[in-house]
Amino acid sequence: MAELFTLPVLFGIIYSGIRLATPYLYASIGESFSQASGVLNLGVDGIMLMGAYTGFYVGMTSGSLWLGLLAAAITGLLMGLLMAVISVTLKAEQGISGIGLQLFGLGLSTLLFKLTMGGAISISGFPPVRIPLLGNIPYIGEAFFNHNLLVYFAYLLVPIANFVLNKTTLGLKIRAAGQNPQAADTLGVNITLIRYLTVSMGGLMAGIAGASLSIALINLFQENITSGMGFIAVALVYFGGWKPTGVLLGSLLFSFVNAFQLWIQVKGINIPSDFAVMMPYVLTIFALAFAVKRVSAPAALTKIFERGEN
Amino acid sequence: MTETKPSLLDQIHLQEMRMEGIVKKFPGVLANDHVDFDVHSGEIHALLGENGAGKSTLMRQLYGLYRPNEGRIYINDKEVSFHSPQDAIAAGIGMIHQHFMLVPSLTVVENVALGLKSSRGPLLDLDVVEKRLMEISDKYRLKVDPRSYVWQLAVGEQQRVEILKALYRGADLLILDEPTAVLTPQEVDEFFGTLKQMANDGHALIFITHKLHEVIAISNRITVLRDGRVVGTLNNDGVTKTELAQMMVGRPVILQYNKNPQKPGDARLVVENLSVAGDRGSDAVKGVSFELFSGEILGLAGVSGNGQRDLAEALAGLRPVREGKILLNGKDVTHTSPNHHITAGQSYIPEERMKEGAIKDFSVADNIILQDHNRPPYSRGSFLDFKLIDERTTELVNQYNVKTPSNKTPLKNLSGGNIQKLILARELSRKPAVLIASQPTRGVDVGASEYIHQCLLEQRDSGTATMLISEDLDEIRALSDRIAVIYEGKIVGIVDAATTSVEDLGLMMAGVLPETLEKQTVAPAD
Amino acid sequence: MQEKHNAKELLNKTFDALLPLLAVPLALIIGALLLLIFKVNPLTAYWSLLQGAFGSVSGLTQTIVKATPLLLVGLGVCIAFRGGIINIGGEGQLIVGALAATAIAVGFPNLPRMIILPLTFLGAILAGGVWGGIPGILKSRLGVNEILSTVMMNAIALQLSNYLLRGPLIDPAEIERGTQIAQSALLPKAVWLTKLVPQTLLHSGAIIALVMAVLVYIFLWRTSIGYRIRAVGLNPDAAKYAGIPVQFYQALSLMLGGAFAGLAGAVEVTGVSHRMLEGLSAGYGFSGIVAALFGKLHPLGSIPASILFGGFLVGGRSMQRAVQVPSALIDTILGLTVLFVVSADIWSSYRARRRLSNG
Amino acid sequence: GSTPEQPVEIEVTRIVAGTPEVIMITPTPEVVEAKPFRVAIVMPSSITDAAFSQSMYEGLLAVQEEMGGPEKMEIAYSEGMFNVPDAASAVRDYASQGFDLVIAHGSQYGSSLQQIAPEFPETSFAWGTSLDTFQADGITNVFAYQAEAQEGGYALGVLAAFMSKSGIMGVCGPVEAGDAKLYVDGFVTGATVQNPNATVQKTYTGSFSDVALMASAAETHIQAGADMLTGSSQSVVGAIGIAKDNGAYWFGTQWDQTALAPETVVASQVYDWTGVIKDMIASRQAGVLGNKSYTLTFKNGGLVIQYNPGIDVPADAKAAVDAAIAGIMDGTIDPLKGPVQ
Ligand SMILES: Nc1ncnc2c1ncn2[C@@H]1O[C@H](COP(=O)(O)OP(=O)(O)OP(=O)(O)O)[C@@H](O)[C@H]1O
Ligand SMILES: Nc1ncnc2c1ncn2[C@@H]1O[C@H](COP(=O)(O)OP(=O)(O)OP(=O)(O)O)[C@@H](O)[C@H]1O
Ligand SMILES: [Mg+2]
Ligand SMILES: [Mg+2]
Repeated sequence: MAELFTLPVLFGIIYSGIRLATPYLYASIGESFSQASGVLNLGVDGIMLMGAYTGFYVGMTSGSLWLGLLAAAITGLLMGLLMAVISVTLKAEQGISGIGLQLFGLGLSTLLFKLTMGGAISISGFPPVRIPLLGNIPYIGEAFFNHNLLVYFAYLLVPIANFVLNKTTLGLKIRAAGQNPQAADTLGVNITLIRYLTVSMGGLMAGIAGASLSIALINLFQENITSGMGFIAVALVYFGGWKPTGVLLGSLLFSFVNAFQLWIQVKGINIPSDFAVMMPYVLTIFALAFAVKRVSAPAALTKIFERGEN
Repeated sequence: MTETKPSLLDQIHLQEMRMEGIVKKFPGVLANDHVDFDVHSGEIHALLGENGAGKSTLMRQLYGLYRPNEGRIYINDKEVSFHSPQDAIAAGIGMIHQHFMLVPSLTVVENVALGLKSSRGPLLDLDVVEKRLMEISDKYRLKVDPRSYVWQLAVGEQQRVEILKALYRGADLLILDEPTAVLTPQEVDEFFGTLKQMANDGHALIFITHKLHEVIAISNRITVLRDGRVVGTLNNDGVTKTELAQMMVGRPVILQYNKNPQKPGDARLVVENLSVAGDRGSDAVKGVSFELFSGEILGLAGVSGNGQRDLAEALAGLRPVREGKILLNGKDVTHTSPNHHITAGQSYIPEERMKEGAIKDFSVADNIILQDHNRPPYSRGSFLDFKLIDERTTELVNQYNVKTPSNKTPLKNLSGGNIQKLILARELSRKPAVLIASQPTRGVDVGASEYIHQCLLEQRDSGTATMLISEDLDEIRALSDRIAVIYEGKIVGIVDAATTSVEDLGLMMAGVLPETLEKQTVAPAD
Repeated sequence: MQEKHNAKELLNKTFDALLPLLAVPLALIIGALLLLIFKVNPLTAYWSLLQGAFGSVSGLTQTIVKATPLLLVGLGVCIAFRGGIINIGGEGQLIVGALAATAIAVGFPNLPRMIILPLTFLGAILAGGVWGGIPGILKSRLGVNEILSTVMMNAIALQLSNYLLRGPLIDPAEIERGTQIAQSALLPKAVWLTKLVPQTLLHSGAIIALVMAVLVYIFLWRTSIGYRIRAVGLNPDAAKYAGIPVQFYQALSLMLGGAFAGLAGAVEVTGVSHRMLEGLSAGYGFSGIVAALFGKLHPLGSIPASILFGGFLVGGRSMQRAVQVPSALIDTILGLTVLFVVSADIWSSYRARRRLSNG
Repeated sequence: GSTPEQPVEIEVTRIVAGTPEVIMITPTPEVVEAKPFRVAIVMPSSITDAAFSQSMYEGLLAVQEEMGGPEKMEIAYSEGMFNVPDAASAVRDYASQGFDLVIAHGSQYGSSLQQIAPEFPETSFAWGTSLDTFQADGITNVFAYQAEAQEGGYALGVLAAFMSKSGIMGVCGPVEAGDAKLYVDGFVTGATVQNPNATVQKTYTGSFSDVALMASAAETHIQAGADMLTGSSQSVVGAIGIAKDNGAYWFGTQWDQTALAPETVVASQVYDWTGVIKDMIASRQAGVLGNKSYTLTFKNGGLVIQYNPGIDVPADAKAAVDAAIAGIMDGTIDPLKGPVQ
């Protein structure tokens, strides 16, 4: 056990945890906007897969990772828009639309993968960028300041999202749309527009989350590359209490524990690997139950908005 | 689009609004049947009608919340068509809704700022909004704490926020759907001052209320709706309450009650030194003690937000008691669940009954058995007896004159007043030993109010111990045997209803102790 | 007159219920374009889908076999949703149910059927109930949102299953042979569910599921407990006011949801695979939600919805075999179908509203 | 893949006989009838998984080409059959459609096959990885096959230890069972025999498909000092990407993974099922419907170490590997225990 409490291990966990949290951050922050406005999008996983595929394929064929990222973002946006049409305009039950979207994204990304690539190929993704000076601090530099751009962006997103949600008129409209859309509607807030905006932006971020896997972290595409990460991302939104900082906390906790359990295995500590793999899931529940201040969900979450009904 | 007007004295653009031949259908209901209605700048036009007559529906069409099935709306003689409130707001229309349109998780300022154009472009300018809000709030004496969350506010305070929201936006035409239902008489007086000032400034006002004296006090013209049709529009010169009531209901309405002499019995509810934490953390009820006897109505008077709601909720077992004791029918129910209170013979008509007192997606019949679904005779061996439930529902619906297409209709399709009546029917028919009735006639039309009052008196005569919580002093005085006045969570005093003047009650509601009032007006508290 | 009116209403209601199904062809048309990309004649493909799902005794029985766990999970979803709880933990609850059934059945190989069979099922129901009950209690006691906890509990159940199937529950024969396949021993014949049609997979689990659907219907709409669950789901404030212990019923509805998924697990091991295997849950936890929601969260509505969905799964597989397209194409079409069907819902509610306001 | 041109030696293990016998088979089975030989395969992951499923599917394709294309041999496949009952119904379906040979390509399918095979006595079935043809139940139409994954594991372990500068190697496994476990155990043995001071770290992700976690596992290994990585299952693609980014080397198994990362994959143990497939076809045509089991080994050419031509492997390292392979072939090395004293 003692071999786990060394500086290299500690900073190793931090380094891996920071990377591992990246896709969750993109997806969960996007999803928290969508949920804050009242739409539960369970299809994040499917959107991530489509983002991962298009990001990779466009990045690979064009030779430009930025173009790949753009393609992933657009794909995500379109998938988000599809979710918005279905759940906002066509007023479909949100839970089931999300599951449909997930199936669709899983199927289509695999299909396109087989059609265009046949099998997995790896590319060189976004390279690590060492931040001057800070990056040279022993241990700390490696763990915190030697990541690729998409990782930095993910963390930059937290204060930005926080700002948008709390300091802008748009943020106020979003929160109102999720809490009492009828009231916001009577003040001239266009609920439909707001929800379209958040759900498609959520989609866009999920698309980027997928791309962060395929062109920045793992640098290849394989069918079902997310393996259910999108569902965890949705869960982390609940952990974070619909606040970007909360989501950050949840993503980091989940990822750090995941990194930690891998070290337990690497160091040959004698517990069944299955229990090690279980750890992040168990601890996330525990943390929410006993350590984190819980917030109740937006009152109108999953509810269909009908004008005038209250 | 929703530009803030710098002052109420700004130029008025909307000179006249006219609705012609408005028809609105809902499933099974013709809510508006070829309604003509108009209002012009500088006028207060009252809209009157029984519950479910179609007033709110008509106004919602004017505000772009519903589209009419037929008919036209003209503004300054130009036909308009509103697809959303945004369009209506743009045309200079504002509306204070009958159901609060507030976001509970946001602060008062945030609620006001919502949907407004900010002076800082995309960024919020809450400090600017707050400053201006405080100006308006001072000017019209509508006191609120701008930084509190709306969920922390009492109903009356929430209503003030609604009014402030509309004033802030300075609409040319302001629709007020029962704005006074939750205001105290003093607040109403001040509020009327505001309305008159607005009318003088050239605003057009549409005013909906069930209180006939208010209609007579404030309006220039009165339109009466019945069953979706206009019964008539008259000028407010010399009309009497009785005439109006008759127009609305289609029959004469008694506006006075004959109260039988009281036959007090045993103490049904004993409250000792009760303290209850409020939503804001500190104690909302502070060491309250009183007794409630069989066969009496004890009125609880007070300005909204002085702990009435917290006290009522604690008595019903819905809010944890911090200190003290509640004895119900001799049983200590202090720290027990609502079910214990119900089983011990208590009925509770909550203030926010639309939210708490009924399940809108359940049918009328399902709502009748809300507390008693697991007790005989409605359920036997945990199976529900539908035939009996249906019979019982029909009986109550007829007895209390609830307008509903059928017993199976979802409650949400009934008009608010009818929902109220149904809840009252349920609570009263449970033959409670103790009844806590919070604002039982708020939002109810005169006919129904009259009926509800009679029911309360009948219950009293048959021995029920009733606590009547109301901000309507007339109602309190008309029905109560004794009146307790609550101020800042404490009972200022308990006085005799018959011998205490409105003025003294008003003073007590402001925290003046009965001992310091002039001797001859104070009745001995028992 | 009244009767005629009722008949018309029934006709209308049936039409409304079937209206979303008109969306299926639309989804299939888009699927057809995908098929054309793979140079496959869509008509051949869809014919094999239909044929595979409903066109033969073996297809039809397989469809019902698939529909069985979907319906059982879906019933649990119905109860939980009615109680205001979104249960996406069906996958994990089904797995622990199957594990418990396996452990009990393998643990007592010599007990008579009359004893061991109910015991096996009871164990599975209890295990599933616990797996649903934990998030339930976490929600009611500690306010932990059920979406988070059920997603996490799915992953935990999966790892638990991995552990048990490689360790305590592994088939001793696997160790002996050294093959170490992660599967349990074959269950004693005493717990095998009866085959309904010889030479097919159809087993009596289908009857259990049907009976359960009726029981859940009665439970939710005819009993006071069902009333309470629905009241809590629709308006917790009013339920609390009515003296209903809201938190208890929230936890209960999630626990019952879990119990049904656990039962589905038991039915899978005793009716289909006769042993616990990796991958047994096969996504039923999620497809069950789809089935329940297709069925309008109504236990009886879930019956045709499960059969439809089960048919899609079975037919999709046989279409894949018949025209040799990647299985992902089937997932795509299935996803599209779900999306189209939910989107079409608006038309039936629109029709209903129009009818009401005209009549 | 590698399709040996010479006759392939296939080790056929008859459970009854107890001792393996070696038979010679001709490369191309004679196809007498005009109608094609029909093979169906049901597999847990996909035909492009760069691992177990792909190895068998490509083997089929190679044999098909050798036999003269789709007119001579028809191949049907069902992929993504992680759920065993689904796989069982696919197997049943193929059998009832009259396929000659139905391959259930996953050890988890065994018990289903045991039930299905007797129902279709005219059809040949095959499954793996296992050696059990259910002969004990009187079943005669089932072939079984397995790969001695530990052999290649040992050889690659030797190579990795030879090339490692840090002496630390990382293994990324899905779950601790079956084929994956055998491979890992062989790798550990080979590495520690080559370098007694070597450390081999192991991680398991608990999933065959969790690519991202597999990537993190690889990352952790590298942080812990590993410069040589290996692993098995379709999810290792994630680990390969990480190895590439960090300049570590990768050793593949089940399928030639060079194409995934040409500058990273040093060598792969490739399962070459063509010999097995051809013998099953030939046996069937000779009237033997099953009851034979096959093992892929170095000796019979079923296992091949495929080097990445793009990476310079020192000659002495290659020599060490060759020595290890030779030792395994002549029995002087037990891939799970090391050199036999
Ligand atoms: N959204 C709706 N759906 C169905 N029916 C409705 C709806 N809104 C109102 N109604 C019905 O239309 C009729 C008129 O309702 P409306 O709310 O306009 O009455 P009102 O005059 O405002 O009554 P109150 O005095 O109770 O507020 C009622 O019978 C009501 O049941
Ligand atoms: N939250 C509340 N607390 C106290 N009283 C309320 C509340 N909501 C509504 N009421 C009162 O109940 C009365 C009846 O409701 P109302 O007439 O609004 O229903 P309605 O207008 O028919 O409904 P709808 O607006 O759906 O047509 C209202 O006058 C209002 O004063
Ligand atoms: Mg109204
Ligand atoms: Mg109304």
